[in-house]
Amino acid sequence: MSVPQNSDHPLSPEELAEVVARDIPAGAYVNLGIGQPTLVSNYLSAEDDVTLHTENGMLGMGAEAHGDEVDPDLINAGKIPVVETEGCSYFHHADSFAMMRGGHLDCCVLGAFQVDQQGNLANWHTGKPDAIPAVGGAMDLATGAKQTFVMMTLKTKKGQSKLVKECTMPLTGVGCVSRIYTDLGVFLLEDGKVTVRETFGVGFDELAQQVDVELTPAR
Amino acid sequence: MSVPQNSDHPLSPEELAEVVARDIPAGAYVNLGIGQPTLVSNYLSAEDDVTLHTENGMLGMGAEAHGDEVDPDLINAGKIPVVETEGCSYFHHADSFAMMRGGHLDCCVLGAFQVDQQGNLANWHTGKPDAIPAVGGAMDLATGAKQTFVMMTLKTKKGQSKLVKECTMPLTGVGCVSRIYTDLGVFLLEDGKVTVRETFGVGFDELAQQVDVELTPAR
Amino acid sequence: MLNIADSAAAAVELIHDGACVMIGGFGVAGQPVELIDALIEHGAKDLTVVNNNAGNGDVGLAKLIQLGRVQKIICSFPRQSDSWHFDEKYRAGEIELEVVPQGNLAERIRAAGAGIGAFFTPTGYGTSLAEGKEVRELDGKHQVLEYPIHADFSLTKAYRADKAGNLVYRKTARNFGPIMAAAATHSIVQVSDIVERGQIDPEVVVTPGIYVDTVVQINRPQQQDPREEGAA
Amino acid sequence: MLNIADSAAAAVELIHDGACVMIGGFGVAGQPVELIDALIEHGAKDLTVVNNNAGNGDVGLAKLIQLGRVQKIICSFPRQSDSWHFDEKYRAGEIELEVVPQGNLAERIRAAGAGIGAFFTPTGYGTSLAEGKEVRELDGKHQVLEYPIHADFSLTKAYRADKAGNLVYRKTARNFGPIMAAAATHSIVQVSDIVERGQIDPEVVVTPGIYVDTVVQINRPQQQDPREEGAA
Repeated sequence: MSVPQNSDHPLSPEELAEVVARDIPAGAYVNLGIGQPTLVSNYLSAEDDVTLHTENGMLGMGAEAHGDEVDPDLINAGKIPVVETEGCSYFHHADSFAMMRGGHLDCCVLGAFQVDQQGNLANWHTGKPDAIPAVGGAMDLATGAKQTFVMMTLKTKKGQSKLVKECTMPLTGVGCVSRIYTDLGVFLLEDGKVTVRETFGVGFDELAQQVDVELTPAR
Repeated sequence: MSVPQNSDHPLSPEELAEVVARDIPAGAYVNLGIGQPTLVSNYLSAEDDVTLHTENGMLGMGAEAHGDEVDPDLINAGKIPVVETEGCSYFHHADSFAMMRGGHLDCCVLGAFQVDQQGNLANWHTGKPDAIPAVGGAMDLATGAKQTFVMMTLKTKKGQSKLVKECTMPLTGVGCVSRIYTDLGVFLLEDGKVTVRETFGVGFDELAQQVDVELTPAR
Repeated sequence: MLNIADSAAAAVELIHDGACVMIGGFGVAGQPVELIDALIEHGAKDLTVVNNNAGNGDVGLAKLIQLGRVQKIICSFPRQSDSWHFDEKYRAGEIELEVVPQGNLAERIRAAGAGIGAFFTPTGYGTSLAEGKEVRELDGKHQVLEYPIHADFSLTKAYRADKAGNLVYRKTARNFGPIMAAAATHSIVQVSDIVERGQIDPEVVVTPGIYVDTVVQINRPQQQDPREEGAA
Repeated sequence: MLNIADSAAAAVELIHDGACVMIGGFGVAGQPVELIDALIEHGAKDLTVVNNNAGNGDVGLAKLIQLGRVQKIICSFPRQSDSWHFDEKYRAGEIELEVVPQGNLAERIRAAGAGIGAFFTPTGYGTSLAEGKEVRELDGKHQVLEYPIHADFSLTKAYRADKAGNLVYRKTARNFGPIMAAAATHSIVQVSDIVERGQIDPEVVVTPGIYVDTVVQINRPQQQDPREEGAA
C-alpha cells in the first residue's frame, strides 16, 4: 500500500483548507461554498491568480470587509460583507447562475452531509420530516462547475462516516462530486471507485476499516 | 355603409406613414421594420415620446446619421448609420430579442408580401424554389410585439391583392397581424374577420370588389 | 410611459388582492425596504410572493407574512435563523411554499421576461425538487423541464434612474432586480436618485427603461447592517 | 488564465480543421475583421461558421467561403446583394446552410453559454423553419423546441479589455459578442485597447473575464463604411 500519510494528526479545517488551496490550479475561477470551504480563500496567494465567484452576482470577490470597508450593497452568498479586488465585475442573478450552469467555473468547493461512492452529494436537507426545505444555490453549485470538490470532516459528531455506499439523505446532485477533502484523507471518485490519495493522522488500512466503502490506494 | 373615405387619392408611402404614426400611442416602444415602415419615424414628434427599438441592440434609436455623425459602430437593423437619442441604451443580441419575444414592445410595423384574414403573415420568402432562404429578424418581429401592424401597398405590381383568404407564400408568423395599413385603406383583423376602418381614394364597395376576402365596414 | 410616483405609497397603489408580486434583494442588498413597507400599509392580501428568502425578523416580508397577507411564497431559501413568522405560518398550514434552486429561480424569472415558454436545466435532476417533472437527456446530461415565473408586479431597488426609466445598480445589490423588472407586468422600482435623460451613459444602462413602469425616489433608503441578517 | 496574444495570427493558431467557429458582428459593427483575415491565412478548413450573415463582397467571411474552407454555415440572413460567393457555393451544393430566425439564433447561442439544454420559443412556429420540430402550447402560444449552438471557438470584437479579460463594447457593435464569447469553448477577442486590472469599472463590465480566453490588441481596426455593405 503506497498511500502517503501526510500528517501525524487529523487536519484542522485550516490545514485542510491549505491542502485544497494547493490543488486549485493557477488562474482558476472558483466558487467556495458557505462554511468550511470559505477558509480556502485564506490560502490562495496573489500569484495563484484565482478568481472567486459569488453566486449573488460577482466575479473577483475579495476578503471579508471590516470597519469602514463594510458596504451593505457588497456581500457574498453567505451575506457577509466583502471587498472588491481589481478586475472584479458585477452581474445579475440570471447571468451569475448561467455562468455556473454553463460550466465556466473551474471548480466549486462545497460542504456535505453525505457523499457516496457514485459521487452523489447530499448537503441541503437532513431529510427530517419536519424540517423546512431550503436549498439556496446548493443544487446549482453542485452540478454547474467543471469539478465539484467536497470539503468536510470524514465523520459526523456521532462518529459515522459521511462517505457512504449510497446517500440516505435527500440528494443535492447526482454523480457530481469528483474529490473529497476530509480531516483524515483525500478521496478521488471515478466511475464508482473511491481512491485514497493521501491520509492524515491515520494509515490507509486503519482508514479503510472506518469507512463502509471499498477504498483503493492510489498507485 | 359608414366607412369614411379619408382621402380623394390613394395614399403615398409618406402619407400612409403619417396615418400609422398617428395610431402609435404616446410613450410607446416601437420597432419599425426595414423599408416602408422606416418612414413612420419621420412623423413621430418629440411630444409623442415614442422610443424606437432596433433589434441589433438599441432602444432610443435616433434618425439616420449624416456626414460627421456617421459612426460605423452605430447602425440600425437595416445596417444604416443612425444617431443616439437622449435616454437611449445598448444591449446584446440575446437581450434585444428577449425584449421582443417577451412582449415588451408595444408595436411593431412590418412590410409584407401577403397577409391573410387569419392574420397570418408572409414577408420573408417568395417561395420560389431557387431562392436562398434568408429570414433575419422577420419571424421574431412578427410574433414578439404586443401588436403587429403591416404597412404595404394593397396590391402587387401586377395588381393582385396582397390581402388574401389564405397565404400562399411561406409564412413568417401565424395569426400575428392585427392591423394592415395600405394605400387604399386600413384593415383591422380579429378572429378571422376583416373590418375596414377607413379608405383612401376609393369607396368601401369599390374596395370590397378588389379584394377576394369578405370585408366588413367599421360601424 | 414612465410613471414617477411621489411616494412609495403611490407607487404600490395598483397592487391588487391575489396579485403575484416579485420582491428583489439578496439579503439586505437590493432589498426595496420602503416599497415593502408601503405594501404592508397598502393592505393587499392573498398575495403570491417571489423572493429569494421568506423574510427575516419582524419587518418587511416577514411582517407581511405575519399579517397573513401572503398565500404562497416561491423562493430558494425559506429557512433562516430568524424566519420565525414564515416557520409559524408554514407549520400551521397557512402558507404554501414552492422551493426552487436559486439558479432555476433566476432562470425561470428570466424566461418570463424573455418570452421563453419552458427550458431544460440540469440543476435539480435526481433530487426531490424535480420529482414529477419531465426529464430529458441533453448534451450528455439529464435535464429537468422548468417553466417561467411571471408576476403581476415587481418591487425592486436600483441605485439611479433617468427619466426614460433606465436603471443602474450598485455592486451586488443588482442581483434579482433586472430580471424581476422584466418578468413583471408592472415593475415598481425605488431608486436613490432620478436624473434627466442623457445623464446615464447608454453603454452602462443595466435595465433599459422599457422594463420599468413606476419609479419612486427614496433619498436615504433604510439599510440594515448585513451582519444582522441570518445567513443563507 | 487570460492569454494576451501578440498578433491576430497567434490568437487564432489553435483553430483546427473541422472546428465550429462563431464570428461576431452585425453588418460592419463588431466584425472582427483582423481575426477573420488571420483565420484565412491560418488555413483551417471544414469549418462550421456561425454568423448572422454569409459574407459580403470578396473579403472576410466571403473570402473564407470562396476558398472552400466553410463546410456549413448557421446564420439568419445569407442572402444579400453582395453575398455572391456564398450563393455560388450553395447552388453548387458545396456548402450546407442552416437558416435560423435571428432571435432564435441569439437565444440558442445564449443557451449554450448558460448551460440550458433546450428551450421553447414562439418564434418560427407554423413556418417552414420549424418543420419537423417539437411543438408545445405554453402560455397560450404554440412554441417550438430549440437547442443550444455550442462552438469550439469564437472570434469577436470588443472595444477594450482589461488584463482580467473583462470587456466593454461600443454602441451596436456589442451585438453577438457577449453571447458568442460565452458559448465558445475558446473565445478569441480583438480589442482596440488593453488596460490594467481595475481600469474598467466593475459596474460597466459587459463580458466578465471568465468568458474570455485570448485577447489581441488591434490598434486601428479596419472598418468599412457601413453604407458599403448590403442591407439585411
